[in-house]
Amino acid sequence: METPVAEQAKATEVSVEERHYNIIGTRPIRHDGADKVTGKALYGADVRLNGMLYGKVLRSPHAHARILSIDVSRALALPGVKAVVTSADLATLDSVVSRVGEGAVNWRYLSNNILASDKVLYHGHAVAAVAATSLNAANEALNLIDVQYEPLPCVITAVQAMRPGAPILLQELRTNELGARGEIPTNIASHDQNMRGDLERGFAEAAVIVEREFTTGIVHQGYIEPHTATAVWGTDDQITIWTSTQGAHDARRQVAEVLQLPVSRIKVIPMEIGGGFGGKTVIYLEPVAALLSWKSGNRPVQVTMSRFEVFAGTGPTSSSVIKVKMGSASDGRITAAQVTMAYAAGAFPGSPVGGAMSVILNAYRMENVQIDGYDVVTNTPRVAAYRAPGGTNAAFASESVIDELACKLGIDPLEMRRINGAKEGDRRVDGPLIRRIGYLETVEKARASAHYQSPLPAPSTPGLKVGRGVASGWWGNWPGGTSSVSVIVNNDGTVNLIEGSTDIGGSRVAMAMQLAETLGLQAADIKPMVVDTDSVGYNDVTAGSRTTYSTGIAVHKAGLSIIQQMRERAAQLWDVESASVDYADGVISSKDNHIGFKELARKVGDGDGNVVASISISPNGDGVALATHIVDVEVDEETGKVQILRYTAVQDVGTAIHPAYVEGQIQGGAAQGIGWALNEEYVYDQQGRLLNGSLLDYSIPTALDLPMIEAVIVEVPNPTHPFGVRGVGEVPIVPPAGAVANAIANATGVRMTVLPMSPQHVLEALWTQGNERV
Amino acid sequence: MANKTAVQATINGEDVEFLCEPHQSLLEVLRDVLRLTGTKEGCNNGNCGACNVILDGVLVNSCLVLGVEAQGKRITTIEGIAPPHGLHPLQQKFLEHAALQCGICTPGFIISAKALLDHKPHPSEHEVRHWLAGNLCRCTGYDKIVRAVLDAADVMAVEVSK
Amino acid sequence: MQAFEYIPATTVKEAIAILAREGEQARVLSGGTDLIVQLREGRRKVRAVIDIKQIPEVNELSYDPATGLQIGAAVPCYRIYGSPAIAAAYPGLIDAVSLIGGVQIQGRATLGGNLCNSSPAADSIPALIAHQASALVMGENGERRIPIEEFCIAPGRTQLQRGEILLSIHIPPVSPYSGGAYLRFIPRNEMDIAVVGVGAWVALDQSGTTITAARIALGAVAPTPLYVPESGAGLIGKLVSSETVAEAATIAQAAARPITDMRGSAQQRSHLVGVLTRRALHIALKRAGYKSA
Amino acid sequence: MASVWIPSLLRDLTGGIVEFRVSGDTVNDLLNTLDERYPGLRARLCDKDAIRPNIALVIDGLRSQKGLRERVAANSEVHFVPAISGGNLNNKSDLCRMS
Repeated sequence: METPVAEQAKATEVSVEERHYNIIGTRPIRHDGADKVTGKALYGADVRLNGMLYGKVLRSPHAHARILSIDVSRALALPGVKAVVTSADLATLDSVVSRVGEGAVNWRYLSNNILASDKVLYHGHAVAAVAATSLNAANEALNLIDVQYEPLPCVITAVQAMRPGAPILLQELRTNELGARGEIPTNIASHDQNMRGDLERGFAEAAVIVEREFTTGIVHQGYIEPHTATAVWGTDDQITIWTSTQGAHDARRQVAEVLQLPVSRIKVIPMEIGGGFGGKTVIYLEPVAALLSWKSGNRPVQVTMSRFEVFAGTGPTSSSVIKVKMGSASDGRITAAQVTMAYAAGAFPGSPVGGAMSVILNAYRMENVQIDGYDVVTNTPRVAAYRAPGGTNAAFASESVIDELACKLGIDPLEMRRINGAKEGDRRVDGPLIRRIGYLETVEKARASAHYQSPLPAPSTPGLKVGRGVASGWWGNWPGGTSSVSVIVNNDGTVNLIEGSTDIGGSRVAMAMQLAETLGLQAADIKPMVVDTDSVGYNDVTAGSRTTYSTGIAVHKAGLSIIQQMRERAAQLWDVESASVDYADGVISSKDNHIGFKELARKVGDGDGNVVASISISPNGDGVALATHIVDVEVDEETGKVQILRYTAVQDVGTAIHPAYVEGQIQGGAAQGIGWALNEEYVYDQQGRLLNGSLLDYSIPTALDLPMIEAVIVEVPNPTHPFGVRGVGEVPIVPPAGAVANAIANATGVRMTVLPMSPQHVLEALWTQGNERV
Repeated sequence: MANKTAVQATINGEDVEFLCEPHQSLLEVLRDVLRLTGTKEGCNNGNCGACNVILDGVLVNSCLVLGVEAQGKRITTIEGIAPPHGLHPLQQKFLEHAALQCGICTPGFIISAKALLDHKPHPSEHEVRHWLAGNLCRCTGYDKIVRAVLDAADVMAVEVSK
Repeated sequence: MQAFEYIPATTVKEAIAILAREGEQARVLSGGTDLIVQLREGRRKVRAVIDIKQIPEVNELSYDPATGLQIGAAVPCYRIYGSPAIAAAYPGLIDAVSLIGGVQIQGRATLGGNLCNSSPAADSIPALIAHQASALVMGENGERRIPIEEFCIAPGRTQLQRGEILLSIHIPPVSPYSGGAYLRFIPRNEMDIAVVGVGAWVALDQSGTTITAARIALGAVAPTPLYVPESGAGLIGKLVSSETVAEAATIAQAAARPITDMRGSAQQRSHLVGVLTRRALHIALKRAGYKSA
Repeated sequence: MASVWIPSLLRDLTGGIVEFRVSGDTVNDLLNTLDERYPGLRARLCDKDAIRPNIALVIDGLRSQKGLRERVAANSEVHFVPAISGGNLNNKSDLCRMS
């Protein structure tokens, strides 16, 4: 495509307003559903192969230590043990950074995260792995591996890591400021900045200024399925890996880099995946299982993490410290904003501070703004993506400050957001012009909602305090990457849709519906399937809210190709020009003839070949998603406990393909955000050991902790998608923490500046701020 | 290595006999010995409910039961609740309400919900939430799960009254 | 999990013989909700696990208004709250047994196990202490009865001697104008370990206005569940009022020796002891028949 | 001519100038032209022949995937903004050094 961008964009933009659909917007039962409710669906850990060995990983008991020696001889001598691997079995990789998925990966660091080389950098860092004939033998063997460590002082938070004289994790690390390299060893991996306008003038214009510092803890995605990988290193040196991943092709590429093999040597078979939320875009076990298979004489090896290993050994998301100073004129117009944010990346650089820098103020029109972001390494697990990475922390800070400004000015908090809310043609704080978004629509819909219009409920018990809060969230989805699909018309008139995008929450049905809509068929006529890396073109990870958007575009294009071929087949059948053949709602017609899709499908294939289409695309997309949430809370000021009484989440989803699964994304994101807001946090001791690595003590919300979550769908179609789709998965986790904080402030007069707003933290805030309540 | 014990149990209505080591949990036995992998492992210490099964009419975490304790017991797993050629009303309602996203917690939820409805056919929303509090779902926020269970209870009540 | 021998005992005598022989190397299995996790995580090492669920005596659950409640050591929680008569007589005990773990934990977990596991934060123990419960223990030399407040001696350690087994827990009959309550504080609404737990039990005179007896016990604020006799004693003979209740709460707070850990800070726990003692007493008083003005 | 916005951390190279009108058919052309006037600017944004992985290229509000090869229109606006993940910094080779 050699057309200029602007025209190209225009060419792909279709008018989707006021379109009426046959399939889109309905709620068919998902194709993979029956297997999932009957226990037949096979997830990663359900793989059972003949002669399969069990692998287990030895992990560091220290937060920071030099590895002096590793002696595996006693482990290898244990009956049943077939192989042991350490980082000595991995090639030393060059320190090269590549774009992987939505982020970037330094291959050496990825390799060192999979098996530590000279140092362990966090409690739980993988050091060695064994394969044995039973799980018990594998576990016993771990106890027989003798690792000598020299413990080193550790840093757990970004603030600790940035202090002068702090222990340095990576001796070679220098601060990078957009390509300029610092000179001294540091834990600050990078500094970036967005700046526009004149801060001084902006603050001078302000009638009210609020300045606060927020801190947030480390939280984990908390998917219910632990990481698992099963591998066979064949005697032909072809490697097959069964795993639960958000992107089979990405996993293949990462394994290939770590093992220094061509991708063609590796086949990744994606199993059903039990949640990911970004956390299963990174590999941990796959190369380990493959090496164990090789060293054990080509036996299949399955390695599955325990829940503790999931918490201690896989990427959660960043803790952070965020300073926000914001000024507003008396009419509510925000005149200036200054933000400084440091995100802890864990053991290796790569926190989502870049995402945070875009989230924190992009929903608002701001002329005078400066945002400084720091990526800081700490002795905690290397972070992985978590649903709108960096967004929840950032919005907690900015939405709290905007709420406080509104409070001080006596302006309704939704009105405050209406006054400042961004719309098409405004500029994002980081520069680019904003295209069609539905932010103000979410604010208006929230304001008109039954929830917002209703009075606060009375406390359930006298003495408890109730309050209402709102917050908004911006998330710049990743409507890009590459998606490839193949479509095959069967001669019974059904259509196979072959995808490579992981279906993590119902995307098979969303793809099938887009193809059915394109072809004028029913969703049940389409057979969607997610296949292995050898069987479909490259697909980027199911992440960044991209799949229904990007893979949807590929599906639509493949559908158009099928339509064209069906017209040609009909033209041959009727001996007319294909240009004179129409296709509408699954019926192919010319002036004198018409035939249904299924009937025509039955006639093709007799000596003419099948009707098939394969499409691969890398769209330059857009699809910013915005949401506004409302929450009512009840606060027990004697215990600090916060109960969620009512929750409404309004979101611009572009076009809802399958509204039930769109609602599900909104509800699930809100629930995760509420968990983050109220109780979730890694707790470390002084030595940097993770104390609460279990689902008992890392408290994710239960059914009893949440009310029904009302999902209100706003549809402002995205012009860059044929059906107007915007990514929906991530933005719903952005507003909840801010909304809950604002509700607590409304109930108690106390401003929470720490996440989680656990009973302990709320009590402490009530004690310390008790006198300054508003 | 400890000796294996022969255990006889009735699983999903079928008499089975299996060999297991004393330290193997019922969850391990179901998944690795009997290859009934519909019962899932989420935490292996009783905090997530993904491995829930019904043992002699009582809802339990199969990770907190030893395989050898199954001797003489009746066990119902997710593989055993649907009628031939069909789905249990809970399974049907989970599909209709889109009460699953990734689906890993779904077998545990359906088993817990079945135990609830066996015990209390007309639960309130609060009772459903209380009963399901030991089952963690990270995808749905529970909204559609609770609705599916309440709807299934209604449907089952109608079926019973017919 | 570590390898061990599984022994399904069928008589008390058999179980005692194994316990006497194996000492610390054997552990009794009833519900298994603590033991199996500890074995799996290597926090407890044993050679033998003695399943007592086949032993008839430890499965008995009987309630007689004249003699009280007897709970066999292997009776799971759900059977206790599943009995309408027991639920009506001992609502304070029901508070505790219906919030241990979730429903599926209650299908297996037993009060006997909760007691023998001797966790400082065990939910049932403060409730049992408040109800003046005792443990019936049998060894090679016969039976003995231990007040629950003396049963636990350290985290994970009890009064049980080598060769002794817990047979049952006994709670005295319900006296008129009495009531009990157990409250715990947790960050979520279910599935957490108590940050603080408070068991309270009170008896009133016939007028329902003056306290004649009271017992307060605390969880998660000392190495073992903590009976605070002085807190209850201070209430005796007093007219029910917010002030008297607050005084008892203050005394309980003074007795607590909380630590800071991942589940809460010492300061928070100390504060919560006051709040929960007051609230638990109010519920117990209401159940005892006190009608607030 | 397309308009190129200079990230704030590079404005020391351009004497504080934020926005340039530059002619060229591709992002590569634009950066080469700018680099002639402000040597070193291109190297701050690119690793040899690719935009650094931690930088998102946004043209007219759309995130570009082609990077330097992306074509620009006469009235296009070109921005370099922080990407979602800060990526990984490092180390010995200047070519790979980045954040």
